[in-house]
Amino acid sequence: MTARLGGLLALAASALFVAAPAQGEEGAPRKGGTLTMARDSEPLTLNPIGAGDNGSIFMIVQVFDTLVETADAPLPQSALATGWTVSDDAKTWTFALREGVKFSNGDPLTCDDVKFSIDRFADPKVNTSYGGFGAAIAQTECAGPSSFVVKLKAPQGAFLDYLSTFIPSIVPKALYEKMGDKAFSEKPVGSGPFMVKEWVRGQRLVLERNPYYWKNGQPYLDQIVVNYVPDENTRMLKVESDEAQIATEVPYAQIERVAALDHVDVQIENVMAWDAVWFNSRKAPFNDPQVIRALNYATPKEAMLKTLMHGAGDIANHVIARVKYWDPAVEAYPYDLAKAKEALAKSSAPQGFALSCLIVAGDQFELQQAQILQSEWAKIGVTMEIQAVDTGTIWTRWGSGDENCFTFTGAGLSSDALSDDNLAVVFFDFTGGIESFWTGWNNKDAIALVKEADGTIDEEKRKAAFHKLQRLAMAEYPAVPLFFIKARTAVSDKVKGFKTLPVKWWNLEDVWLAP
Amino acid sequence: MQTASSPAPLLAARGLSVGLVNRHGAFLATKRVSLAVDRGQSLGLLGESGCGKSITLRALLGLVPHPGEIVGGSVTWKGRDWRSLSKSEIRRIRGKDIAMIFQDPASCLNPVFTIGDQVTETLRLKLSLKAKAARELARDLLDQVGIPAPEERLRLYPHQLSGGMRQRVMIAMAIATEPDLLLADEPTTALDVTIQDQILTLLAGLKERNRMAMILVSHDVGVVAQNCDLIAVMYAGHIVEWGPTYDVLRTPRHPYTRGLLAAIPRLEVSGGRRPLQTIAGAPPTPGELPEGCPFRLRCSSARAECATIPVTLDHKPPGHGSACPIVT
Amino acid sequence: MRPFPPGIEEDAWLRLTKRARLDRRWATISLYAGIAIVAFIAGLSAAAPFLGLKDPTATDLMNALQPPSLAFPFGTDDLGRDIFARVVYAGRVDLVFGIVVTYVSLVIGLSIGAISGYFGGLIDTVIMRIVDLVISFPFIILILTIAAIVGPGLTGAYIGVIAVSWALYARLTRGEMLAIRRREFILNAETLGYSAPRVVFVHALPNLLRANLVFSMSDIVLNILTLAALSYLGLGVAPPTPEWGEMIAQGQKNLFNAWWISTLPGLVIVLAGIGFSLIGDGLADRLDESGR
Amino acid sequence: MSLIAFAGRRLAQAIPVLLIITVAAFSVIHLVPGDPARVMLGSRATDEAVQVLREQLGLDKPLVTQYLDFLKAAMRLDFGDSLFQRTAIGPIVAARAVHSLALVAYAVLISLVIAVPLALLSAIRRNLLADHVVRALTTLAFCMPSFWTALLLVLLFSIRLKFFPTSGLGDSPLAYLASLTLPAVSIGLYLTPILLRSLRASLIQTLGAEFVEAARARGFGEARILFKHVLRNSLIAMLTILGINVGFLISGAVIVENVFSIPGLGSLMVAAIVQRDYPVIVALTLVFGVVVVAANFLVDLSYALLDPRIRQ
Repeated sequence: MTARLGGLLALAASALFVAAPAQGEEGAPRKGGTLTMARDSEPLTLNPIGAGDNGSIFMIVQVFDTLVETADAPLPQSALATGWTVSDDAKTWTFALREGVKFSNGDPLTCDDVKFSIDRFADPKVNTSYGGFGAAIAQTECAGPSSFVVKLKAPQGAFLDYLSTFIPSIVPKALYEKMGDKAFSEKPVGSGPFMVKEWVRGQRLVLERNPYYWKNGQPYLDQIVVNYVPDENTRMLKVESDEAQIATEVPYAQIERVAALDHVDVQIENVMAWDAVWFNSRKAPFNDPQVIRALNYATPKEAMLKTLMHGAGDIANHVIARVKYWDPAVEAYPYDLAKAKEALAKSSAPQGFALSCLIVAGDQFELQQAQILQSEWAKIGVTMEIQAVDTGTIWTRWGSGDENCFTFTGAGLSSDALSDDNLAVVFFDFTGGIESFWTGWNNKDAIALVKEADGTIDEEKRKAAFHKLQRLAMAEYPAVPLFFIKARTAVSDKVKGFKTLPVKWWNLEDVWLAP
Repeated sequence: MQTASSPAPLLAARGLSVGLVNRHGAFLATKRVSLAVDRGQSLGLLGESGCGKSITLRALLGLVPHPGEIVGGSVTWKGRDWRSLSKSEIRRIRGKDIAMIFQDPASCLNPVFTIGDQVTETLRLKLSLKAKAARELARDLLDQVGIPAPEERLRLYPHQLSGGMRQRVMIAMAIATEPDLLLADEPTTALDVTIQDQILTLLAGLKERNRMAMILVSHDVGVVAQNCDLIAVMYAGHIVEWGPTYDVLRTPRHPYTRGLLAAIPRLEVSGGRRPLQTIAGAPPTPGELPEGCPFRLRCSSARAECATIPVTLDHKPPGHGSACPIVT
Repeated sequence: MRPFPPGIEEDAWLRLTKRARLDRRWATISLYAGIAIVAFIAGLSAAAPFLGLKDPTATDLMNALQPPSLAFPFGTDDLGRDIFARVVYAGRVDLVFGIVVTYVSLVIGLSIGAISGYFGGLIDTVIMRIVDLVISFPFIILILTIAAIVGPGLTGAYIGVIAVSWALYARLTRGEMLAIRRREFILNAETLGYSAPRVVFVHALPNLLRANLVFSMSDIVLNILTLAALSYLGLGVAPPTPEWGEMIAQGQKNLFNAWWISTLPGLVIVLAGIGFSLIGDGLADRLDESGR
Repeated sequence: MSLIAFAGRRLAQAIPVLLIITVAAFSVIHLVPGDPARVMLGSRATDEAVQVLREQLGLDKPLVTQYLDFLKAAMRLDFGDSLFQRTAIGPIVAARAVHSLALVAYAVLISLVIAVPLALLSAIRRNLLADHVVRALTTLAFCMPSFWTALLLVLLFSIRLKFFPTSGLGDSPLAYLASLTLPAVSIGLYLTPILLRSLRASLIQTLGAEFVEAARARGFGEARILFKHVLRNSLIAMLTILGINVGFLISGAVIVENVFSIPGLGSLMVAAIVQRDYPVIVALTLVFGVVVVAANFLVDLSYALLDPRIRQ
């Protein structure tokens, strides 16, 4: 869903989400031109394996292709693989590779390259950041020049979703082995729509058209200059002054102002990011679902959404992001102090309690949010101390299991895959590695549901399992879900075909510039 | 007080009153001071520190430190009033016709320039000399004032010279332009006794050779006695006694002068440099400029009328004036 | 007033006395204006609980982002808190921080610097290298470390800033000490056989104090600004305690749609800054003259 | 003593200071809880994955070994790889150091151009209206939050007047200079009052010196006295203040760097600290130490040039 904001200023916040066709309304795409973007983050590496930050990921996907790609659809779409078949036991996947695809240096893309890349993806020693994504792969082979076979240890429900992420991007084997990890990370070669022309760390990444790109006539743009502009005010001024045509992460407070500019719109789109407050259920009273419920009822999400986020978000009815199997029918906790007090009275801490909550230092949004919670929760006798610590410390402290409460930058938590599995393992599976996101929530039913969904490729079964999991989490999980975050991007009128995907990145090969 | 026979003395001050500002407000540092010197003549201004003698000297050059100013009387140079001169004329006279040397040669030389730079700067500006000629003259001048190895000294910085040498440099700069008048503010006070003599002898020699007039400010009776034709004794901003050196020293008329002279042997015995007495009370403020004799509070001969008599110099013996009508 | 004595030009004298009065008055005006400004802010802050102000920490989302009005003289922030009340309460944190940090640093730095300058030699070399070290060590690492050890909040800021700013006083004092080391009154005191601590802390102290006191006035401002910078990085006071720097940082994202959130607290810092530097100027004039 | 010997002695004194700084930075940053591997992997990874990464990064070795490895490599000007940027630190820091130094040099230049004439005006018109106006305005500039000043400058000169780009760095020398102008002014506005105050104070002191009176008595013009004799004597105090501030300006430029998207050392330092990028932190500490030592050395050198007494 895309909302264009120009001229809609006078309307209420809900009107921001009036759907409008995102592309095609301006006639046929035009080729040529340079697009300048102002981004909030910069790449640290351009190597698909080893990247873990949005700054890197969103650029990597412009340079590389994957077997299946994520688009504005619930299911991965064919890309380097034109099609695939899966065996009845759901353990053998055979991909038909697209023929005639070349890397941006002109070398042909072969099944060897595919096997090399997928094997790296499957090796937890190599793929440290996202080891879980490829862990199900037992073996790969090239059954022919254009037939690639993957054998799994066990059926994996999210297999295709994981293949559509940036991690199993197809890299040229020979070149990669020649250049080595480090050099390839600096000057990578892929088969994606763009190739790296220049990378000045701390300043900009310049991408130019890959002349060998397989999608017919695409990409439209000759060149993309991606400037790193960390300051949000400056980023907005960049589009305002037309030094850039796209600026990411419009600050909430400026949505109305930027949208009111003549030549700029603010696109507000759903992505798989969310915000919540987490509690440590190993510690009393957070082991008591009544306490969590009380806090949920005592949180004025509606008002927070309006004042802090200027309406650009949705109240969360799930403790993780709104991903593929999200059930809209589950009810979010309403703001109801009476119910909150009632729940607290029934709980193990009827008189209220004190807690201290970790937040990221220097993040004004989180600070404001925490202060609202502080002042609201005080109304039911919960006194909260806010501890702002830097990002370097916050994971270690939260991971130690000694803290009460934790909240992380809203934009910082998002799903990299199109289905719920990854988030479900991290947040609900106590045995999954980090003890349910270090909340210590050890719920047998939840673990069983995660495993059940993961072990099948039957869409209906998966859906049913995740729906159950959502209801269970909303009732029992030690967290106060707050909002589903939306992407807010300032886009110049000249830019056509731009769209933020649910995974938060963009298929820039679809973008063109109007004269 | 100045001799009527010289119609236009080289430099004359008439009724000069200088106002200064300190943290308590404005006050008069000198009060109706009149004095004059002629070509070749030397005048000694004698008095305790703080009596206004140094400020008188500066006022003569128009150098009253801001925010002070001359609030009464006039200074004339060769018959022309300072006030009628333009700024550039004044600048031309300063350093060329009238030169000045100061008490502390260490702080009168700019620490960051070499001796050569500073001497030649004066020469180039005041005598319009080219760099090379200035350099040569500078060397000659240092030689003249008795600085050995002048060529090397020119390359040195002030802090690399001894006090005596620095004062010689100051003198060299002062006499470079063969001024008509040299103002010397305690030129030897900061120096060792042996150096003092050398400097004074040097000054006396130069004075003779160039027929230069000199006003020498000092608190040291001996220094003034040796070097000056005339003496003016200052007390609390007033000149209280004035006359030829010989007369004043032999037959002091004002009680203050008498006290001053009487104190010398005792000072030598005790070895200290303690002033006679301190002056009680604060300096006079505008509305209450004290009338009468300023010395009356410390004067053994003081009488009731001392509080009302104006401070004016008489000329009982011609050419030897005193401001005390009581003691004669 | 009695008539002017003969020989004095009335207008020249009047001009001079006027100038004298003005000169003195500027120093005095500067000092008292500075004291008045600081006292005003400090007084207001001290009396904050009795002024009938709104609760500075109470959020009121219905009244968020109100521009300055009669009800909210400085407007409200995006949590609907009254900025005026916050500014006044913040003074308690900022002024106390500025003053305490400055004078604790002054006492430490003055003692160490005086010792360094008085004894010279190895002690001096060692102390001055430590000072170099402290001055060149990246401040932010220090602050983060301290915050990690003592926990986030004001305590860390106090320790961190003092840990660094004593070094400037030490350097300043050492310079002054070297300058007076050979002066007569010190030599006299030594001749009379006074102990070194007595010479340093009794005889030299007044002279050392002068430069330090004048510098301390601008240092107070600097320390308040440092606290503001720490708040910007999220390492300042623990929320929701209001603090000027935290308010300014908070308003940054609202600069375009609610200028008052950071501008008005910013102006208060400017006002306090002007107040302290006026005191510094007046003090410099006074101490300077009495030393003359 | 010759200037070279003077320089040599200063450098010899600086080396232990620099060594101690790196040791201090290294040990201190390890006191702070936090783990780069965990920061890199964030919420996604299991503790085993974090452990694997720690081994890959060499973080499992004892601290002393890590430090000595760093030191050995640093001797060869090899600072190792950034844990985060996965590339050699040397070139990253060098590229940023160029921008930082250019920025601070430009800012110092701007401050001097503003501060020196204003300080002269202030000193000769001491306690008069001009003096008060100058001091009030600079105090104002000093206390204004820097992002605020910076944004104001951008709004006026970039958006309204379109003189300079809003942010980023230009490629050609002229464009580079243009893009550094507003950031340099932002820093300069902070630095100016500091320099102005110290220069004014020492000018007033020098103006009262006897050699100034002697120069007047010699009939020198006021302009010559002021610019030749007084200014040179007074610059020393200001240079000291400048020397103390240079290191602080470079690391403290982080807010201005952020607003203007300038990749300088300040923002790298903050990022490295937040990410616990230990090798970068230690390398930067060393660089800052060198910059501070070098700045103070330059100050001492200019003392020696300005004031012959120091050379003794």
